Amino acid sequence: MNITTLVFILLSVMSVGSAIMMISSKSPVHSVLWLIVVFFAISGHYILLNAQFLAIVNIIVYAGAIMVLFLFVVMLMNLNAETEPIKNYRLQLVGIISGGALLLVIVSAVMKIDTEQLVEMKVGDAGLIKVLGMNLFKNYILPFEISSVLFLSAMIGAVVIGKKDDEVVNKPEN
Amino acid sequence: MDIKAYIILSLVLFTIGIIGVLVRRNAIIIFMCVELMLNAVNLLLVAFSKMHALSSAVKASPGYASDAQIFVFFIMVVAAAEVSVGLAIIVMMYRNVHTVDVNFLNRLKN
Amino acid sequence: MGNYITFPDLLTWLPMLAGLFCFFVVNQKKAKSTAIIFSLLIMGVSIATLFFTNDAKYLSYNNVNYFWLKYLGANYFIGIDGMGRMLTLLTAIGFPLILLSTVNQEQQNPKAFYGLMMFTQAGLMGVFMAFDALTFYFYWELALVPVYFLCSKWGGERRIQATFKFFVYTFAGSLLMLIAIIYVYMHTSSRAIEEGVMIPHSFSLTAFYNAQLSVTEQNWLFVLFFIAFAIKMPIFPFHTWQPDAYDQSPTSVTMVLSGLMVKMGLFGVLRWLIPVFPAASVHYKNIIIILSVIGIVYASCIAMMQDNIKRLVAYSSIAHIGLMCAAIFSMNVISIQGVLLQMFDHGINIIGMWVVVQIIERKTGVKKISQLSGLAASAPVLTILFIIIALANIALPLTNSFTGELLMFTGLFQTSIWFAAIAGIGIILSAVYTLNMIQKVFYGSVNKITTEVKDISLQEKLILFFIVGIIFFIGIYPQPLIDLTKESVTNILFRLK
Amino acid sequence: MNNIIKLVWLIPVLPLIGFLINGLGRKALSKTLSGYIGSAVVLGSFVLSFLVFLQVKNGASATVHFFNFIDLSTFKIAFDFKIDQLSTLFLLIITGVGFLIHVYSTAYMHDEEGMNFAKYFAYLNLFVFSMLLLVMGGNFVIMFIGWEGVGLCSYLLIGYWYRNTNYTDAANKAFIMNRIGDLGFLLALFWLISKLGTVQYDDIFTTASLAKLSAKDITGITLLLFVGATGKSAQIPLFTWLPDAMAGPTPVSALIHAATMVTAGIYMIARSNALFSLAHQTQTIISIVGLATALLAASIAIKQNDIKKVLAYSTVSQLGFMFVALGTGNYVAAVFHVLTHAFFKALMFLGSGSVIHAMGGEQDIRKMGGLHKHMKITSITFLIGCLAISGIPGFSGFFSKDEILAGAYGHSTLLYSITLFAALLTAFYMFRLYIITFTGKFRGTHDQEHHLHESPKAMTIPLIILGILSVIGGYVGVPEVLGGHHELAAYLSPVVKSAEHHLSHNTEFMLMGLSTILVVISISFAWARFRNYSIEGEAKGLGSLLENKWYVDEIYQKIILNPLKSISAFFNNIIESKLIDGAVNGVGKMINYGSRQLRWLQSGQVGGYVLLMVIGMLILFFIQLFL
Amino acid sequence: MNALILSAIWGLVMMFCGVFVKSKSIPKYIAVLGLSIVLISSMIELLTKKSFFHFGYNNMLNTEGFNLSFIVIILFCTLIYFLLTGSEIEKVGAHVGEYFALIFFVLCGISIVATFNTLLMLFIGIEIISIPLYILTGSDKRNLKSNEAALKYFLMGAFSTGIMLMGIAFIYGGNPNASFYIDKIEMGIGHMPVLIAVGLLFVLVSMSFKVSAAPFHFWTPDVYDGAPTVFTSFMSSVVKVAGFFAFLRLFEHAFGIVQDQWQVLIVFITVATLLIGNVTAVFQQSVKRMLAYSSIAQAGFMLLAIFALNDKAKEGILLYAAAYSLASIGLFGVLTKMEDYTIDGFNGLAKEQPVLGLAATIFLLSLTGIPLTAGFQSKFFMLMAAIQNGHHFWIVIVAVLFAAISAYYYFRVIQAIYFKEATKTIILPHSINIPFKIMLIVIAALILIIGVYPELVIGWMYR
Repeated sequence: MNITTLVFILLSVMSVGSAIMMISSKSPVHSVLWLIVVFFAISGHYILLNAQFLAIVNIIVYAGAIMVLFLFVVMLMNLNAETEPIKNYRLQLVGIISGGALLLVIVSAVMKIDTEQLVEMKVGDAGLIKVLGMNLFKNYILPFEISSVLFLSAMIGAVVIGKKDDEVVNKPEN
Repeated sequence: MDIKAYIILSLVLFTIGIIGVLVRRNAIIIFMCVELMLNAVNLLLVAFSKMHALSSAVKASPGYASDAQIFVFFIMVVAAAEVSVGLAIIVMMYRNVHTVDVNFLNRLKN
Repeated sequence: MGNYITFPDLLTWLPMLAGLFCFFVVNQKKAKSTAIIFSLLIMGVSIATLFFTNDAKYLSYNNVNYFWLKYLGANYFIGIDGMGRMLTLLTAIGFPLILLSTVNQEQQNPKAFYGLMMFTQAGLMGVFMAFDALTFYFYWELALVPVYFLCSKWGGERRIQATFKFFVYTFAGSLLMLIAIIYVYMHTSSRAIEEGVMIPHSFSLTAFYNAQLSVTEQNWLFVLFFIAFAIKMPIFPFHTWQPDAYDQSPTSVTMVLSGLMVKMGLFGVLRWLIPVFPAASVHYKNIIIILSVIGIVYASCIAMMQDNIKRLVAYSSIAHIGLMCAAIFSMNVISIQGVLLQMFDHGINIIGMWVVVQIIERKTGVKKISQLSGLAASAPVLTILFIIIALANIALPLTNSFTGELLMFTGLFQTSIWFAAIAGIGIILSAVYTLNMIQKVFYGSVNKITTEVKDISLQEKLILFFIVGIIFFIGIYPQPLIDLTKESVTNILFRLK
Repeated sequence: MNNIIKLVWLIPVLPLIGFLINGLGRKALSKTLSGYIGSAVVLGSFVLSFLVFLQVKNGASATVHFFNFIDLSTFKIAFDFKIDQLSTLFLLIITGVGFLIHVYSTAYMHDEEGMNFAKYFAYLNLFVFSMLLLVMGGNFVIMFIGWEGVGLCSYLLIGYWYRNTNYTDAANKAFIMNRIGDLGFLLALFWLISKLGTVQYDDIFTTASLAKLSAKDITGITLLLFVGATGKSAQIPLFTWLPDAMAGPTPVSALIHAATMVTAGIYMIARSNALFSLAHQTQTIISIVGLATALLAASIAIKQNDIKKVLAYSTVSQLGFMFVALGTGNYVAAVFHVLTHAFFKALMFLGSGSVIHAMGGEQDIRKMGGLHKHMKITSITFLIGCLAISGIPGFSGFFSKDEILAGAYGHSTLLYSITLFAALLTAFYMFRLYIITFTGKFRGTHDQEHHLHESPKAMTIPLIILGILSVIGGYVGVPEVLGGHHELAAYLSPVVKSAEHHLSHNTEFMLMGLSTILVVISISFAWARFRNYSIEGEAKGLGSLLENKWYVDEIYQKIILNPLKSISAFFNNIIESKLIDGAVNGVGKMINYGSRQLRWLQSGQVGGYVLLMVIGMLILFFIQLFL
Repeated sequence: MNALILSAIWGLVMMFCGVFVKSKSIPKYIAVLGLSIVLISSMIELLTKKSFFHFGYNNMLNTEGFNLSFIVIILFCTLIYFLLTGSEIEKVGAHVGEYFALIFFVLCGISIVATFNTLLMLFIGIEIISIPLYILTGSDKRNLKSNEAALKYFLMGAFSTGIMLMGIAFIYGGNPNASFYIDKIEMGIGHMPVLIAVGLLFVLVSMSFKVSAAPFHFWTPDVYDGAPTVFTSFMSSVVKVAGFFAFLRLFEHAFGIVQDQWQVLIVFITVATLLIGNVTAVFQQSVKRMLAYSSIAQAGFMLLAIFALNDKAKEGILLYAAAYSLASIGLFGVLTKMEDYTIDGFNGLAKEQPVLGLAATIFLLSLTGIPLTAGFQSKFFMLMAAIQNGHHFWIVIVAVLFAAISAYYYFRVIQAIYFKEATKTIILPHSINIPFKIMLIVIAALILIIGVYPELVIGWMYR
């Protein structure tokens, strides 16, 4: 077992473990924190795969921006373990079983591949910022520009939905 | 590394996300689970891109191998946009009913 | 094709125009007379077509054919051959009769009523003239939808459910037919429509005749087509929509349904089903004849049990249609000729029956046989005319149905003596229920309900005399009708070889 | 010749015209006028028929073609008249007897109000028209047109007094029973068409085309034709309508239910003799059925008390005799008996009509008696009828009946003896009727007695004429053994080929003698039994069985009508509403039910939705990856 | 290209309009103007095959006639939608300009998914469609139903996005060309590679979700019911059809050659969709909810196009786009005028408002698929496509039998409109303005015209 494999296993255990913790912890704040751990682990994977740019972006965007936003909302709403709605046990079990079954089905199908395809670890220029930048601004200029529309609409959404203008009326049933 | 390891890893993460969606009732947590699913995808995409980087056909032009990573980049972009809208919706709901339980609002059924 | 207006054009567009006229142009009071005038005009046109029967010479007057959906190879193709000529004539005669006989009934919102009636006529005309499967299907449904509205709006108290059953039933059937049409279409051969432009498939009748279908394909396509037609006719056991619909519809619509619309099913079998699937027709013929024959006896038995005069006529109609269906599937010259004759005759007779039923219902306000008695004393003319029509309905010699039934039975006999014999029980049973009904309604002494009844008015007399006149004319001299349709029979049977 | 033949279309058309005038103008016409018109047209037909008869009696015959009724290039039905000896003979009977009865009716129906009176004559004329079509038709289809036509007229006339439900019941029964027979006829017709492709007599009754038929075909066709005949001619099992048909006015009974319509079956079989002669099994069946009918009806007639019912059963019985003759191949005898029977039975019916007229509508013989004093002409003519039907030598019935008996003897002794027995019964019940009605004391009310009178001339003259005919009618067929030439046989020979019976003259004499003696004994017995008739109590045993007509109607009710009704009820209540409609509505209900159940999937909870989605995914993955 | 860029630009214009224009009714006219421009420019592009904008987009979009004609149809239907119910949008809330802007962004997204050539563009397009829709669904902030619908829609939509991305990842992984271009996916010989198969399944599931095919349809009734009616109209018509177009485009170009390997899945989904949509719709009492279920049922029919994947299917989807959108828009337009959304609420409508009654009837007839309406033609082409495909013939029979069932619930409304008497407790719309009526008549006329002459629609794709 070389060091790469060891790191891989370590990161994997970390990400899976904290993911499980994320969905199982009672307090939403803990969940957010565990999720941040997952993201860090995944960033670790990226580094292992020599995708430096993504590793950084992942931490900045996800762990930094998005999760902070989450945390912020959770705090704002003052959610904690006591206010957390709990599903009944049986439904949880059904959920876990069906999710597990899905995993089982897909994994057992994927495992049928005979050929062993390797992943380039630690080396390679595909994930380097230069290559990515060239590619992004040469070939992917259109989606890059178009995603501005996405942000525009998200912005409008925040305005339309977030702006408080009327009090709630419980409209009669139609 | 064998690609299968990455596939399994991201599938496991993905499934944990799905299970999370299934077992939790807190809208924020569910949303976080979705984010987890997206991250699993990201990881898989990067792994695949590095796998393809090894194949002879792709080696000639490194741009191809980085396509997947650009895709991941776009996923993050979209996720960011989605989060802003999603949290706005959740906040709106919280403002109206003071809970984030997805089962609380249950007027629309049958 | 020239640029002049042809007969098929007139026969479809005139009623459509009349419908639009009734809907949008005239006022409520004039709608009725507009519809009647138009229907008489159409009758005139239809009679005129009888003088242009030489297709070689008058082909261009009798056909309309132009591209409709070019990419599909669907043409708007309507034309009149012998069979179509006869049935359009029946439709054209039927409608003025129906409208005139119900002229005294006040409809609410007559504009819509007569507009829809005229649309129905257009649909019927189109069905009888279509030479292109898609055109056929279009008109087939066009005839259905107005009837749905007519029944649901102006019918009896349970009209909505009854009509709805009728609608869904027929609609499902015709969708199945649509599938079969498409399937056959996919197996037609390509043809060139103009220089260098090939159309992969075609909906035209001839293309359908030449479609490349294996025997198994034919067999199940046949079933799909047949269900649509069987529901429309209707034959046992697809008939349950019918008594309800006849009972609940306004009488004039019932007349259209029973006198003209059921002919669509029979016509479909003759024009589309048998010629397109000759092998399957032979394959299924016995099953269908058995069904029909069972239906004859079955419907007759039920007719005997009916106390509602409208339901009685409805079930008697099922029995008659069963016989026609059985005769069609005997598939010989005599039987099919008989069916063609009978299609016309049955149309006239059943309209006559309804005219009388409608008069009785209007004059007495009841339709229960058990509540009526002794009408012969208070309305002798009505009685006599009705007896003639009823006897024509049970095929007494020298009335129109006799020749038709004689030929049908002759043809049926050639398939098997047993079919003819069991179907023949229907002849006896038809006498039983018809005579019972006559006895109970017209004979006996008058009761409270019937004592005030006045005999029919001059106008009603004229209508009924006209019907009786047709009954006797065709009964004594059916040859003109036979000559008209002879060629169609030959064409149908030619496909079977 | 040709001139007359060209005019034959007038023979049926004249009554048709009469029908139309009377029918359409029934409001405008006075009673006298419509009576005159009705009778005159029939007279006209009679005259024409007679002229035709003069032509054809020398052996000429013709088929007159008018137009093609149905013409499919492969198959034709022509509208033809066949003018030959057989049809002409029937023409004479129909128009002749028919005319007399029309005349009689003018008086008999005088009490009817104007419109109904005209209606009556219209129907009567229509009947004559139909009957003429029946006998003149040049093919089976035209015959069938007449065949159903007479059934219709019979229906209309039986139900003439439509207010009475019993009468209209009888009318329905008559029509329906006839229709059952008609179905047999039709099936035979179809069989012929499918085998020979034609319905024309001239084409069918040739050796060449008959040879095309297999033995099975012939048996089948003849049997079915015979079924048709049993309907029209009231044989077992379709005879019960005839007695009920007496609900109609009496002249109608005379014309339709005695003289003409009911003989249509005999006419048809005689017409098809070429076919029937080839079918020996059928012939046996015919004679057995005929014989059984003759016996059964005769036995019932013994205990009937309604004057017309007795005559009706006697008619059935006499028709049975005719079928025995047909069954033994003795077609001429059958036709001969039709002729004589037409005379004497019409006579007796009209006589009974006269009696009823006098009694003010009373038909029960128990309430009559001693009428001879009051109405001599009626009584005497009725007696002539009785003598004729009983087969007293010298009267017409003797010759015809004797011929039938001789034929039966030639066939088998057993057949002969039973037939003879039936003949004896005939004599017995006829004289019972006569004696109870016309002799003894009057048993009715005083009022009735006061009104008793002889009928008007219009009624008695036909009686007298028919009486004369009942006597002399038989002389057209005096057998050789009595020194005659049997002119009828000779006359019919071009059409009808009877089986030859080679009975020696001695045997024939012996048979005649035997039957005569027995008949006389039988009559005497009746005289002894009913001379001092008084109303009897309830009959018991066989008597009650006979009085109730062997319970045939009740049996039919039990074994045919009731099951039919139950089946219909079953169809209507169970199969139609529960099964078929139930299935159709069931589909609707099922969808509705499914709709209500499926709604629960839509729980409104995101977790539930996602769970279902995941399960859906699971299924899809499983299908795709492992199946 | 024209549509994509111009609608994005006009979305921006509308956004500013929302900021600077205070009047509530003006944005509608600006939107109609803008949409007309977009429509005309797209038509010009379709006819001349030249775009106004030239820059290298690396072949990520495919502006062939078929795709453009679809865009034109969509834009046209949206224009009709604006004209008919533009004034209803004003009533939803305060942010009129923003609503229009969001709709323009959706159109931008639709023009992406109609022309995408790479999975990336598909993904981005779908997101550009979805995100504004989440917002529009929740735009009636005061209404808890709207809140609930938005939340459900958002959570499930995000979930399905995740699934779709997983699918894309697998497809990428299984593709030796290492490309996201849909026509550069290698299927190998014989069975397709397992990775691609798994990816295909994920993508199939998420596309089924987008087009609300069973068993991934659960969001549809709730969201359509909860969203403001005027936006439901847009979502259930134009957007839904666009989803199908993307579905068809993806599966035709990416997986068309191995259709025999996944067709049975489509059969499964189609039958389930038809069953659930039609059967559940039967029991609905609210017309709005019934229409939601009926949209699932119609989706079942549209799935036949994916099932068939041939020329007729393409023609059919165009026809369906036009026919279904027009009828839905019209019907929802009528619905916005109703006080009471239950079926009984329609009682006696024909007497009170004959034009509304007649138009609604025509729309319902079209949805049922009665001949001479556009709805028939679209169903007809779908059936034709499915039969031409030649496999699993029985699915066609199932489809038409369910179509017959659909008559049941559509006709219940017709029955209410025409054959039932209005009860006093139900308030029928009183004053309907003339332009609205005219628009209804125009839509009805269009439906009839397309019903008689469908080449009006499908003729575009052969230009």
